[in-house]
Amino acid sequence: MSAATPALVPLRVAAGFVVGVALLAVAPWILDFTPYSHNLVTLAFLLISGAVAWNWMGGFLGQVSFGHAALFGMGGFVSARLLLSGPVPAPLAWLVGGLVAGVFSLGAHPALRLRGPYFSIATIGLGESVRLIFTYWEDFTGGSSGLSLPIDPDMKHQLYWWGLGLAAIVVGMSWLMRHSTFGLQLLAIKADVDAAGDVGVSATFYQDLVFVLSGAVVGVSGGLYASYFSFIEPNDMFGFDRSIAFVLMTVIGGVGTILGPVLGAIVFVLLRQYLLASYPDLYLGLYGTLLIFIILFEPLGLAGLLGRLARLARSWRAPAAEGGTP
Amino acid sequence: MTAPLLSVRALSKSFGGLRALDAVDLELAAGEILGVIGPNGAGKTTLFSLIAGSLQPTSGQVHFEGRPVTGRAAHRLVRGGIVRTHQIVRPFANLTVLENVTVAALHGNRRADVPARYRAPRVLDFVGLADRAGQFPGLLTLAGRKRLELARALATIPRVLLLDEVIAGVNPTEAVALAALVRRIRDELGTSIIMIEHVMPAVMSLSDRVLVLDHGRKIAQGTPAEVVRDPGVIEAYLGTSTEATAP
Amino acid sequence: MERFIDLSLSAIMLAGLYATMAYGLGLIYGVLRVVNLAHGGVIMAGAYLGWVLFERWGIDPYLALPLVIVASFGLGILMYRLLVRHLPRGPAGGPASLLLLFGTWLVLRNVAYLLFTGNDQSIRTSYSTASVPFLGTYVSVNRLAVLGVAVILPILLQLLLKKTYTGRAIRAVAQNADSCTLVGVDVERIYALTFGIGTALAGVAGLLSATIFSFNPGFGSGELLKSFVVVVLGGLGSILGVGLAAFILAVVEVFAILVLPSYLTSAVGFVMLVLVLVLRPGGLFGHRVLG
Amino acid sequence: MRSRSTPTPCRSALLATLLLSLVAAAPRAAGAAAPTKVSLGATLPLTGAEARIGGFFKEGYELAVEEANQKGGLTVGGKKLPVTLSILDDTTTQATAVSLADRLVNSDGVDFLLGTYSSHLVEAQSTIGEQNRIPYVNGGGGATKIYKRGFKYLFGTIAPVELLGTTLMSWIDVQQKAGKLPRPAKIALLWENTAHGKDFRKGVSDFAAKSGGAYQISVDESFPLDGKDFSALLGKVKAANVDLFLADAHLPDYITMHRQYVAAGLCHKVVSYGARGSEKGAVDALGQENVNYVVSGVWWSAELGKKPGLAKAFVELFTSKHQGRKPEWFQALAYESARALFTAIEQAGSLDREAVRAKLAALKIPSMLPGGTLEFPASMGQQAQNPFVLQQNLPDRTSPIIFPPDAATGTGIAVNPRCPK
Amino acid sequence: MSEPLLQLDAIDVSYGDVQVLFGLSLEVREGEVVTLLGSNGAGKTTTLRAISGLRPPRAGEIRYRGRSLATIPAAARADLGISLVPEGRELWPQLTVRENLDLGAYGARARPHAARNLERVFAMFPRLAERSGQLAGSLSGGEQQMCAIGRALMSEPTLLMLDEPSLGLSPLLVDQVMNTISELHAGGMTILLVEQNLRKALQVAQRGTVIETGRVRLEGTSAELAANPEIRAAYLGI
Repeated sequence: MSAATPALVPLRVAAGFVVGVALLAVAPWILDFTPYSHNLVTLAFLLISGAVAWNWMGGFLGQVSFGHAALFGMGGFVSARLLLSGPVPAPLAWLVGGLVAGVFSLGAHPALRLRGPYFSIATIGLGESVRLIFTYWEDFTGGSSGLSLPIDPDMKHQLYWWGLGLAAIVVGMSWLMRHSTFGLQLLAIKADVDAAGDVGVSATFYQDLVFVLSGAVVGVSGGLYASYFSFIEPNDMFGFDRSIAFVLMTVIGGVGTILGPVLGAIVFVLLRQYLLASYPDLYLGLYGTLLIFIILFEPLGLAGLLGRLARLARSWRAPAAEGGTP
Repeated sequence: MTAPLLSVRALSKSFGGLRALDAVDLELAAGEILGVIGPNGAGKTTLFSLIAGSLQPTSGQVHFEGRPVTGRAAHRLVRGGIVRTHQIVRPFANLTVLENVTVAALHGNRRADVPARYRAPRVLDFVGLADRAGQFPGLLTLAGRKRLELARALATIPRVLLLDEVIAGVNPTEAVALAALVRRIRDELGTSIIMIEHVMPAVMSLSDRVLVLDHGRKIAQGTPAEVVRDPGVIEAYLGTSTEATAP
Repeated sequence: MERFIDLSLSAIMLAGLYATMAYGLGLIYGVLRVVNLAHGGVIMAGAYLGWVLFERWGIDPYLALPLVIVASFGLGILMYRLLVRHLPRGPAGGPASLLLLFGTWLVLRNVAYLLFTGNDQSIRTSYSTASVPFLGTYVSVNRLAVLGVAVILPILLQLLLKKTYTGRAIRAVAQNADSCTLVGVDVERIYALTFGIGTALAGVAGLLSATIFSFNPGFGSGELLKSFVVVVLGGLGSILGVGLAAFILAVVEVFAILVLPSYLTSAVGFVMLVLVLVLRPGGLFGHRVLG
Repeated sequence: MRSRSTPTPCRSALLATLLLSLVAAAPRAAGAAAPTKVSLGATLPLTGAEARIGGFFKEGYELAVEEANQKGGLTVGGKKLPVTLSILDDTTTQATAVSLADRLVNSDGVDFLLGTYSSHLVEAQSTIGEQNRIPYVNGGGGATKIYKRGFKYLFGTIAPVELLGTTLMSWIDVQQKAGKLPRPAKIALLWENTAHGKDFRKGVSDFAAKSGGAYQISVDESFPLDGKDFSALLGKVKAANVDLFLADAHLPDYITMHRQYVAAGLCHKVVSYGARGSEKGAVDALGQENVNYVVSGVWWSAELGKKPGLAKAFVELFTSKHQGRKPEWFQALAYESARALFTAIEQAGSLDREAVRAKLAALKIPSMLPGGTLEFPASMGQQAQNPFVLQQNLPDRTSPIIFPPDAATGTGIAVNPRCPK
Repeated sequence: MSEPLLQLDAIDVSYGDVQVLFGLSLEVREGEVVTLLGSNGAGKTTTLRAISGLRPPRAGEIRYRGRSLATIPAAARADLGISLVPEGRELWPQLTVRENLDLGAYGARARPHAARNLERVFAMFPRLAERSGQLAGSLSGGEQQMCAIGRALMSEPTLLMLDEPSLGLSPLLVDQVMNTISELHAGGMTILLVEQNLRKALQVAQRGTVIETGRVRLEGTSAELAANPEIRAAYLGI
């Protein structure tokens, strides 16, 4: 991120972003959330952070990871251990969890030279070995019986704003990444590693950097998640299903877009909850069908769909309506 | 001539048993255009890949500004000032034209500290793509994409530019324009150029010297006029005429 | 010594099981370059089909093999024609194909829940627990039969691939599809056929698994993960490599119990997967495309 | 500058707000108007790994509710109120179990929660009860760890798995003292790596440690859930040449492992798979001859219904509803959990959560569970401590209770007669 | 004069948005050897791919024995007797030589005659017979070229198209390949040859067409073309 350039963040965007976050921050009072809605939205925030961070790797860099649960679990267990060890402020514990997960993710460095499905398969292997080892590692993770944190209803309530804050920071980072020269280089690596090298982009450096960033954010969200549920267990935290969830959220929302993972995570939480409660017999199938349709008909996911609708609406409106987007 | 900017000594590369490049020497002076020609499969692109660091040589050395750079990684060579283009243009399809150039402008010659965002539009202007800045490369014509490839290379502020068939494949009008652009790069930016080219009129008119490869070996070197008179070259290009091959 | 014989026999039996699970995944990857994430779902479907045939009509699972092969072959053709064919080819299609087939798996699982509920089922034949004495120990008859199938399948497959025009066309398509078109091979048809055969192999694996394990609609993820390991070790797309890799994985897992707690022996496979990918991306036996 | 229409965060935030406000539109929990019914909620693993048992628990819960409603409902403050129960599928995943319980409490407005099945789900889900101060009665979370967190709203009708290990060892001890088993006896202890398995292991190994050398644990290994191959592990058992084979596994692993056990020609003087052994599914999958003499320890058995009493009534009620199928401990614990909650509600005379919680904490009612009384002792974290009963499968297809003596309906056979010599 | 065997009528061919052929027309009559000349990127390979169906034209028509090929998929064209030896041979490297050849006879028309044709190919290239069990990928460049030609011959072609068969071969082998082409021609086969070795090509062909950036620049008999200084200019840039 070398260049200080004119108006990296246009005022309109910044203002809109701040207003949006502020609206969400006061939403629980304005909309009179039930505790259930409050909790569900909190969960959505946590997953938004994870999905957006996954997207930095999978979407911006093109390294599709099927092993992010390892980082999520790492963050969760490190912060849970810290919280259990004594009077550590929760935010500090989450942060440390994130840092450890970030460093931990460098363990996948050797896999970075693999491309396409090979990388994905390697991450599956990494994720599964981490799961088995941590489930066995009783002293750290409590083994298969997991770790319980003290129940603190206030904490769960406050997590709404912590989660919102994290999501806001992460989405903001995503925007900055995508619109800065940093993001350009990531996309260049995604498009063609060799050609990127030919113009001087050092792929491994950026891949490692994004891996660490992504791992750290996913780790922090794992820490928040641990506080949210008050009970975590390695088979669940490190599980393959969780790794797949990161991929699903992003793909449903739109890989490589800024808005996509956000929408994907919201849909993932809400739609799943809705289907589970309303169509318990069919939810798997409906979910699978949705996935199939998105892959076949809208590769950019919901974000792509919205973009299409927006273009359609714009073409209907008078052409004078709006200039180019910033 | 003073000490060469780039010198290549006995550079060889084997793939399995096949000797793709066999002890090739070359020197490039500052501000020179060196044409590299030869039939398909002569080893021209391999030569480029070895100089630009995309491939590791089996033996031989490359010196740049008097220092050895043999086998250095491509992205480090770019920062030193050696950059290549590809025969098959490889724009980053997911980036706009301007973004493609900006990425390249971030790197390259360390001595150039003009901010990338500032430099990229100027480079686009130089290659004549200023009006396409916001488009995706997929919408450009082949000639447009070749210009983009050039712009990307130029954005790194190279001292040595390796051009792999930038002119081939476009229509004659565009070819003339591209050739003119290559000349301007040398004349106005002072960049030294090695170009592989099949479009003979272009090579012959642009090059100060021409190097001819065949089957991985250097078979001739000299001014364009010398080279086209060389019987070995004629044979390599047009085939042997000595005896009939009737059944 | 006796312990060594015990462990070796266990490894061989386990290798047979792993190999049957992995052939289909390997074949489809080798030819279409698609990682069939629905593999686990088809294994589950094969298990249920075998169970229905056995419970309803009393057809012995080994006699049911042809039926299961035909049915899952059909399922594979259907999946190819309806879904896989529309995927973008090449590396860009990677994550898309993974998720598309994962979606298919979810649908298959749902269908199984609707048809069979979540109860655990299993196939018990008269020989389920029978065993024969061998070198001072006992070998399960059923596992021996599975091993037999695991050995016969690649031989049949290899015969198909080597001796018939269609089989050669399958291998040729894997190596260079355009050249196939030039000699008159309908590449799309070959792709569909290959996907069908790969799916049929998964169905067989499911049927055989059903004679060993109890299963429910969620069955198949463990099988899928093991198959991954085997196929990667074997070099993504070599049938004999898959067989050998299954053997190596089984040996490593089984003998790991001498030095590791039992729980961690299956982690060894995944660690091997990562190491092989990083150190020898072509698999243990070099990269070959259905050679 | 950019011609693309990447949605900006400005729009994205607004959109997200919009989407999230849809959630907020969810109906609020009903107010404090006079109650017209008692509404209960539960999630159960109806799909996923524990789907089979989830289905059994559902039968138990539903039977209890039906029975209560047939009597006109629960008498609350002098009025008969009908009972409703909404059961959601938690897909055997923790996050879903938690958020669906949250939904039941905070969106659907249920008055009380019944628990889900399996320790890890209960441990995760019970936090919702605690956070919302709503009584949570479960029969599916047996790990002692769950009850050591000092939760006030959590009640378990399921005795600790540790006790299963202890009970099993007590019977073995009786046999050893009678000279039927060697002293010291060598044990192979295999346990699934879950909270359940760990407790079982603790029960057995604590007993062995206190036995003064009467028992020696020669193999002590865990294995992953849904393991694919146990041959190497069984090989280790074989090499160790043990007398007693004590394992703890869930049903699919029991079937896989025992098939391999039989095929490998193994045989031990005592064979047990913890709670597994007498269920019909296992007998079907393994064959009667192969499960003979397997000793299992369960929280409840239909055998208890052979003597007149509450158990008998329950067995009759259940069999008449389910075409002659006999209940197993799953349905019994589910039923008892619901019944305990009903009793507490009637005793409290209101739907007030605190009042019901207090009544549950003080509850002491006659029960069909072994021991005859159900209570939630505070000293044990409100986990019932009813003893286990041991059953043994016999060649005549019965599985009489062989231990403890006061509940026994048959006598145990200590040295497995199937083994040669 | 009889109807030409192959007729290209003003075809346009594009790769995505890049148009490579612009209204190209060409004729090949039965029993002829025609060579297609031009510098790299002129569109020679694309022309052959259009005829074989791998890259169908966007406009214009290709007729074979007077029938339009527009509706005939690429895979069915081998059965009509159209066969291409692609540039760079494009063998199946991990199939044996024998398997490569056998697959050449995949089409329904050629399959019954596979044994006879195999004998002919082996007679023509004894080297292949020696190496029949070896993987095609392990052959030398010249042997690979023989194998590729052999594979094409296995389909009993009426029209054989060869794309730069001398590419990467030593002069000796180039002569051998050219001899083979002459032999095939003597046996009555119609041949369309793309070759960068201009003199060799004009020696074996009766007629030639020079194309430049997707358009025909020159046409004539081999003798006419060989004498035309314009060709030398086009190739050497003087």
